[in-house]
Amino acid sequence: MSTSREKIINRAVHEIQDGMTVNLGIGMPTMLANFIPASMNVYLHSENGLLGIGPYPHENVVDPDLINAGKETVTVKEGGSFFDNAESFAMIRGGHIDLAVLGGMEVSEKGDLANWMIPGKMVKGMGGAMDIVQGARKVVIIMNHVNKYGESKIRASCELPLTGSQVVSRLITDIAVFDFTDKGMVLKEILEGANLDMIRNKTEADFSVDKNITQKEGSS
Amino acid sequence: MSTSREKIINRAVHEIQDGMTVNLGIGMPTMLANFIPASMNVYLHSENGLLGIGPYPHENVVDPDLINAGKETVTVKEGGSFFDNAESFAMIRGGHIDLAVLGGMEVSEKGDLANWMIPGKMVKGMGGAMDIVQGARKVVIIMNHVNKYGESKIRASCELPLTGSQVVSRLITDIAVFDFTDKGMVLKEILEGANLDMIRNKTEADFSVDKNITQKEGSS
Amino acid sequence: MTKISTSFNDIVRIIQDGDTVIVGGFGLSGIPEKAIMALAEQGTKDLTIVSNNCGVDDWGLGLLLQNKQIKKILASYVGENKVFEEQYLNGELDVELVPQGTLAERIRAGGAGISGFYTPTGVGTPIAEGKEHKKFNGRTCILETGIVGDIALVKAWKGDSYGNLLYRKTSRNFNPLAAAAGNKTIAEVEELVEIGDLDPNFIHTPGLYVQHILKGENYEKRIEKRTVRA
Amino acid sequence: MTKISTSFNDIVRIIQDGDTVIVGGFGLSGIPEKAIMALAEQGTKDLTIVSNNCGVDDWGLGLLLQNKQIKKILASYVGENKVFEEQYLNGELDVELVPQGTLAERIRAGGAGISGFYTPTGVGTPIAEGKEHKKFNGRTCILETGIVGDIALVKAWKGDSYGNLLYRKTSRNFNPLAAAAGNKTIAEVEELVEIGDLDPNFIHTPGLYVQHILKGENYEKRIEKRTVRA
Repeated sequence: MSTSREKIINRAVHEIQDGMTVNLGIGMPTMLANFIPASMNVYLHSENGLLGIGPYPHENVVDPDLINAGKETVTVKEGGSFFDNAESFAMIRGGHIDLAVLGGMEVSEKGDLANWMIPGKMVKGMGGAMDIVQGARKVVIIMNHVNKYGESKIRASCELPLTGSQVVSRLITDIAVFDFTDKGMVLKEILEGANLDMIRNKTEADFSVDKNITQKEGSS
Repeated sequence: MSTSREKIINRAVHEIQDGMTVNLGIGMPTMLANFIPASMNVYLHSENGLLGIGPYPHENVVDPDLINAGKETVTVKEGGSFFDNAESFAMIRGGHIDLAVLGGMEVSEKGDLANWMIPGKMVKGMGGAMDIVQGARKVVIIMNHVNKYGESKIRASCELPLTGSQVVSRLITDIAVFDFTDKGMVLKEILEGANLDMIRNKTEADFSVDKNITQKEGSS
Repeated sequence: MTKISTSFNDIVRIIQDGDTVIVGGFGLSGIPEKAIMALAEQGTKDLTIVSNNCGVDDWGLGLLLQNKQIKKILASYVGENKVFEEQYLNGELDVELVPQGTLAERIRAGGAGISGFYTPTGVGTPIAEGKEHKKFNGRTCILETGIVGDIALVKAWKGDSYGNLLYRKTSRNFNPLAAAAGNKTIAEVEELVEIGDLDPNFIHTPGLYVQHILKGENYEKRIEKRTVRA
Repeated sequence: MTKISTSFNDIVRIIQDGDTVIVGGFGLSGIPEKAIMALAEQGTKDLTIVSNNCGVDDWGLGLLLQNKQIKKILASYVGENKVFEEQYLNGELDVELVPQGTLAERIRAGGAGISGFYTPTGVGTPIAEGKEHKKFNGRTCILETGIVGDIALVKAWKGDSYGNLLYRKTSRNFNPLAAAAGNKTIAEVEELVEIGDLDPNFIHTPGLYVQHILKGENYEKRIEKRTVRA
């Protein structure tokens, strides 16, 4: 039995295909990098101005001039490049990033995303999230299905201020995978340990069930 | 007695000051480069992507990858740089070029410039001229005072399609220098061999005469 | 997942009748001469070409003009070409003249996902006719739009299998802008190097902009105006 | 006509109360630490700061916050700073949050003489409120404007007396954009080299953007999150 986080990461890493250019958000999405098969040639984009993020550096080569968007010290892989922030967001806004994986606070059934502020709490800023959700060719949100009070984070409409409207392509939670299509939100997969009733109970949003739905072994 | 062209060039070169970044248009303006005193550190900008144009190359180092905006083979001076066309026009439009010297077909008393097309004739295109007249900090036009039929090229208003409206800072002809100010067009200098009556006769545009007007030795 | 191709004739098959093709180069400097020749051989028609110039009669984009493959061209200066003049006066060729800086910025905007921008360039001239005007801090500007190509053809100096590119001197010109603005970008290079050979701190075009890369042989690199020191 | 200065305390005198100052850096990487310290010492007030972040409590732009020198800040992320939080909640500090890509593009536009541009970023969010909306090819965008600074403060790796600059790795970030968008740009560098030492084909910031250049000694280069391989 794996944790929610492990389930999400295990599922989300399959979104990454050989040859892709991928932007991973801060936090859980960043961890995906550790699970990309070594056989794949994937370039990770960091919006502060780096294409081709490598692993964390060995202690003796830590470089304050080489960080990722989360301000962590990193390395650069062969074939990588450095550039300024306008160029970096030209890549994003111009549709040159194949896939972005970001965390979420709320996702609505229309594919709206809220992940940057909670009214009444100190606002830290949106960083590059609003640009990324508009610009990446495919936006995948990964988050727990419910909050710490057991309430659905997948809403009929978001209560929190939006990061982007109708921008989510796919949502991966610890129990389900949904796609956002012209016909609304569609349940595509039931993850290990979950079943359709559980998902219905935990989802405020209205969704349809794909007729070719897949169910992971171990689903109840 | 010098030719019209020599008079214009001799006067125009004084517009160039030490430390300036300067864009010289194709044709007569390009020739100014040969008259900039060697003691001055001037960077010449070429809109195809070069800051720091050097002299024409020696025969044995002619390089097809190193040309100016007139498509002539050139060299690069120490401290120069190459960049793409968007960056080149960011320099121009963003006000980073201190001075541009361009040729003209007509200039109006409001400081309008026409120098890119004659209706009924094959249009070759404006190249970078429309950007340069809007972007350079100071736009100096150099041209003969009259056309080959003896008609004034300095008009009440331009008949030819404009390159830019109210963009000329200073006009240097073979007989006079005018500035374009809030109070209209002002005669600033009378060049060698000319006098005020001659200038009035050859100028269709309405202008005032600066009270500190200078007159070159040899003016009649 | 190498992006390296070996045949110009094969790769230009992705270009289809009616496509918009953004082509790097300034005059004849830095033009993708091999891809243009392959495209001329292929004979693809009704192209919209976006390029600062249109070559000369027998070289560069002039080859596509001779073949009557071009329906429309967006350029800033087209003065070196008699075939062009003929087709234009005949009404065979549609021409949109764009100020050079506006052309560069429109291509840059297309690649950067900027739909439109306001520039003072062209205000009060025929270029501004029919365009939206707006004042910013008292200065009138006109609205210009980004350009995206179905295809971009670029020429670089060195490149690697990921598509990272370096350009040489003023042959850079419109090439990096074109590379970013093509839905499919074909880059031809004088030298293919190994991944890791290029310094990541000094890459002109990062590889993600390039879909196909090929090495060209024996670049002709014609010079329009050979000027030398006395 | 060298642009080289030798004293940070002297050069920051060109910065006046109420100025808009664009500051390079991302987090603490690539910040102009010497100029910021001199500006803190000088005590210039009522500054509008344009910078992606606002430093930490005791370093970078945090030093100006502690001195209450900042009236307003435009930034995309300000989450690492308690002094900031206090002043913001007290109403002493005016904050305009700008999406990072829009901030970069606004500074780039300011330097490039582009008065405004349309971007899809922020549509449908609080950022879009009160802004002009316009559709391009069916996609709604909002109008954002260019930013020009009275002053820009940038940090580079190498530079020469004309002001040509090279940046190192991801410390480039907002620095080249800031350099171009300052009416007066002050560049501090780790290494001053002779004119002609930098390869003209690989200059990050051409010298015409820079008005003053200084060599800083003993860069501290603090790291916010030191992460290493196991």
